[in-house]
Amino acid sequence: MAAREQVAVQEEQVPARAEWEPRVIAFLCNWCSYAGADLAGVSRIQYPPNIRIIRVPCSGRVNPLFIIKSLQQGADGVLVSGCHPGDCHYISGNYYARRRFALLKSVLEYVGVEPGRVHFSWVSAAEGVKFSQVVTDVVESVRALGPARTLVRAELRSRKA
Amino acid sequence: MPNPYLPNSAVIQRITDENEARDIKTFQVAFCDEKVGEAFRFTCGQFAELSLWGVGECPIGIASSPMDREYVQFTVKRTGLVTTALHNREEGSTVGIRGPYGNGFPVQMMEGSNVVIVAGGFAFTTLRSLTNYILHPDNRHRFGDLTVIYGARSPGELIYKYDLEDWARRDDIQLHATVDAGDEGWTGLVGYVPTILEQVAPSSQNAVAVVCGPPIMIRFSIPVLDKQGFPPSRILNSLEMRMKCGIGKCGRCNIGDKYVCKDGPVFTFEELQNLPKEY
Amino acid sequence: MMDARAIDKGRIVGLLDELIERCEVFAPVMSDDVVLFDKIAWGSEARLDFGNSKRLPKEAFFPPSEVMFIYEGAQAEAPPSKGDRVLFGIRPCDARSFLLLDKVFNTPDYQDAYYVEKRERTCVVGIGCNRPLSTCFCTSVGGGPFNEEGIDVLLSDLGDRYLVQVISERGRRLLEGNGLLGEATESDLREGNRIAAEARERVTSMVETEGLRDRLMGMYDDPFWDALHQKCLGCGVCTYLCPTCHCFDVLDEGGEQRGRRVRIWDTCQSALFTLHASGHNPRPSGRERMRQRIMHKFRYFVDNCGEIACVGCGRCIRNCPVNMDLREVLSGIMER
Amino acid sequence: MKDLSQQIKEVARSLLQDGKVDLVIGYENGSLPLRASPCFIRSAGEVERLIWNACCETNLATYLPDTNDRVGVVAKGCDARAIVVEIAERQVARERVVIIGVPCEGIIDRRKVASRLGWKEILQANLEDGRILLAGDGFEETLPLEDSLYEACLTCEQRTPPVYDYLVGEPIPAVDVIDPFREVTTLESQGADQKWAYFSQEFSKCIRCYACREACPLCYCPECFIDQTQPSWFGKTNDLSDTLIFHVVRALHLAGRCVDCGTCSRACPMGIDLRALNRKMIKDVWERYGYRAGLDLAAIPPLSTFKLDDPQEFIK
Repeated sequence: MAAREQVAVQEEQVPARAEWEPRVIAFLCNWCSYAGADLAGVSRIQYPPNIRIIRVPCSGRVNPLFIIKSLQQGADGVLVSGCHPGDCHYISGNYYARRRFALLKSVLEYVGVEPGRVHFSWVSAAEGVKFSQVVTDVVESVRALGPARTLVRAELRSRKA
Repeated sequence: MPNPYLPNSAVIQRITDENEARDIKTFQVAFCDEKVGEAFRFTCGQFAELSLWGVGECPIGIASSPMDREYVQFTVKRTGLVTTALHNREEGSTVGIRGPYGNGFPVQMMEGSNVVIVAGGFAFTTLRSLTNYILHPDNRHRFGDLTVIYGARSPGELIYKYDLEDWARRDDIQLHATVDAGDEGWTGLVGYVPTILEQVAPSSQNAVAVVCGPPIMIRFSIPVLDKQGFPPSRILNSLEMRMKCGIGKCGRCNIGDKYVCKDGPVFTFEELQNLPKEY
Repeated sequence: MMDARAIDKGRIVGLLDELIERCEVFAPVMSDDVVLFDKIAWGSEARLDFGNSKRLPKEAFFPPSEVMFIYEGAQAEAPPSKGDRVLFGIRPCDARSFLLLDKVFNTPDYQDAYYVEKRERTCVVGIGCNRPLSTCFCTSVGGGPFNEEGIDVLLSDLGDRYLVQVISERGRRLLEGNGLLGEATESDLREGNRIAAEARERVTSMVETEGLRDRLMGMYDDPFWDALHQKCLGCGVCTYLCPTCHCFDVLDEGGEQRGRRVRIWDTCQSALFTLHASGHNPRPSGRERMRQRIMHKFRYFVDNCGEIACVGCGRCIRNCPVNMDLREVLSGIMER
Repeated sequence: MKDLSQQIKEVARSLLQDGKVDLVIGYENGSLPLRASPCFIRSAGEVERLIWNACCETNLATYLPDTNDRVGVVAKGCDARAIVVEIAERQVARERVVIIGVPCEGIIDRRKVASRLGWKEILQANLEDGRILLAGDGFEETLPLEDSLYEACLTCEQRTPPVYDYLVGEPIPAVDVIDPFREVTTLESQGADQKWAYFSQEFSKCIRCYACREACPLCYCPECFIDQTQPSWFGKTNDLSDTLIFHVVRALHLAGRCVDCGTCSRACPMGIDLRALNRKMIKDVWERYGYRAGLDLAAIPPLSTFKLDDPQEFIK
């Protein structure tokens, strides 16, 4: 249980700038967005291979620490996606999450994390096309920003340079 | 300058499950560098700092006898961060070890005496080291009678069953293994350690008692030993404290002016009576 | 015989620049409104016109966080040693604290490699306190505003110049052949003595420490501690800003294959400090933790090392958010 | 009108005499100039120690969750707000606390005063008719009180406690601030690099002593996320990213709680601008959810509830 909460990507080598490809951690809720990703897959809808999906029971399960830890350990961007308002499998998990994420995103941008690093979306199980569009948008916005610099731990940053 | 904080690499040779709950395991390790292993000389009751990279260090009493030169054993209960990670390790993996630390039991002072060992639960580890040390053919003649009273909650929670079986067959040790509550297969003693201690009533004549176990067991055992005539200076105890450095620098394991890591972990009850009750 | 020189104040920057060419120099610098000891690149960065720094010069030997070693696979490697260093502008109380820390980190049985190694390659240039602060009580705990203990070279502010007294062989070597220093005159020495004596008089804050240790011997269970800790927030500022506090925690950062082991300052005022993995805590409340801090400095350390672990710098008094005044605590103990 | 100190003493005396409380927590004179110190009074005979002045800075709400006594507590507007949050979040039982409210016109910022004096040591300070009379070795100086107050006091929304059992003195209206979040909006309007530069500089001063957390009346978690080891979320060295994240997450965890009493900034030995983060969260919570912490015992904390139509402009 505890080990599963570790969102560390530290063991992976960070490539040099020239061959850099954005790495985006995507927390997808089990009931909607993960199924949406699945639908995109079985429907053969293309989207960039830059996301690393972590399935969570609900967007409400995403502790803001997961997102911050991902950025600190070298993720270039983070996407959190859950059910549309009103569709939460647990009735209201995404409503609570919405408030939490609003403040998280705001405070991160306030200390200088670029707005394009952290993304949120509502994607239902039927929205395979939307899922691929969201991922494409997220990866492109992260690509435009270049490798993450701000919250990244010093030793990872120096390896990235 | 030698750096006392650098651990030495050792390989886990064997892992033994000690109890039914499977939260106590014995790790048998051997140093990767033979010279380090040769230099690692300890006395019963000392401890070492076990390290796992990326997790941290923790102090663990040495459970094997100093007479076993090929390996060192640590019996570890899964409790906190490092011990949990250690329990997840497999045979053949590497750990870091530095030590030995602490004063250990005053083995030389005990020579020529009868030895009474009173232990409860998981705290038996360094006393098992002491028992095996005394039983070693090179040493046995240097000690008088050896009485071991050891108890656990249930038969499944008795650790070192292989040793207990071995000792039960010998005639140079009186073993009284007991459980708080037996089960259908249990034919041995049933009763709390202090009760059994009272029944066994070991003589204090030329004897030293060594007591380790949960606080409640110690609390009720001391009056029994007192009644038998053991003076506080002839009752030994080994303490546990949160530790980091193991060498008296980091400042967290003190009880009064004594550092448990350096001045302990073994204290006589006479010493403990003069220390603050902060443990 | 004491070797005494003098240097014009205008030349002190030149002296520092000359030292910087030869070794790492740490001196008081002002960062926003905090005076701290930091490595300086230019002599002009040093500020000798302030009273005591807020951050501690002991950080040069025992930094708030320090890499103990970096590991990769089975290999563990401690950071390499560097060259000579000078700590410039240390107040005598802080210099004395180094001697107390030595008694912890440099014992015959175990030498703390990180501390001892840095200590051994560091020359301490102290500066006397012409105007001690109202919270200074160094004279009550065995020190003084011009105390030379722990100092290799002592500066005394004579107004337009410094009297430079070479105290140790290491200090002599540091200044050897330096052209900026002149010989001290008879009147410089007289003036230095006068200022030192006057400064000692200016330390008006007194704490009775005679018999303090014996008093504390019988006070472990005293109700005194019940009331004392009440207003303490347990914030630990008193320990983080104490020149003699030396407790630390050891942590790993990284994974199984690659990472580092670090040590960071820790405080006896935190509940976590003594919390066992089992959940048991021998010092469960502020009462025990406050008692530990006082007992450690004024009784246990005396028993183990023969000295009080306090140099009277007054930082804990000035920086306590609730104005817990150590002097009042100590006089409270003496009145019991 | 009787002076406030006198009134506090009288309330405290009657509370203790009538056995309504076991303990009164208030302020007494400190040992240093411009300092008052928290004091714990258990008998009516000791109430003369109690004082009130513009140096009574400590937020006494910090002590409430740790005691089981029935407590009478002297509370400024911000302190009372913190108590309200403690009660609303079930950390303190309402019936266990008697709030002795004190209308507050602002607390002296010792750093401000010291910097005005060029960091010369103050040996004596007296408060008199809105002025601070200061004296030290070879100097005497007078500063107007209004120029020497904490920044938090200058944007104070609640100088009179919103909830109290006794109020000493007369209620005073909130400060009329035209743009209470000016500092926050200024930072917000900067580029990511500039913001990062500001906060990096600020938090590089941190020595990781956690005094901010310990002093905060609303940091009452039994185990802070930064101390957790399984998993260990973030490092505890002076690594800038670890340090900054600690403070960001602390601000985030205080969103909807923080009453901007400024206790954290005062406890910080390094003088870090901790309020910059807290103010941002206060602004966001107000603008997005119309919530201000510590005004209403019955209000549901903003992160424990939601509205169907909460703004979600940031969600794709």
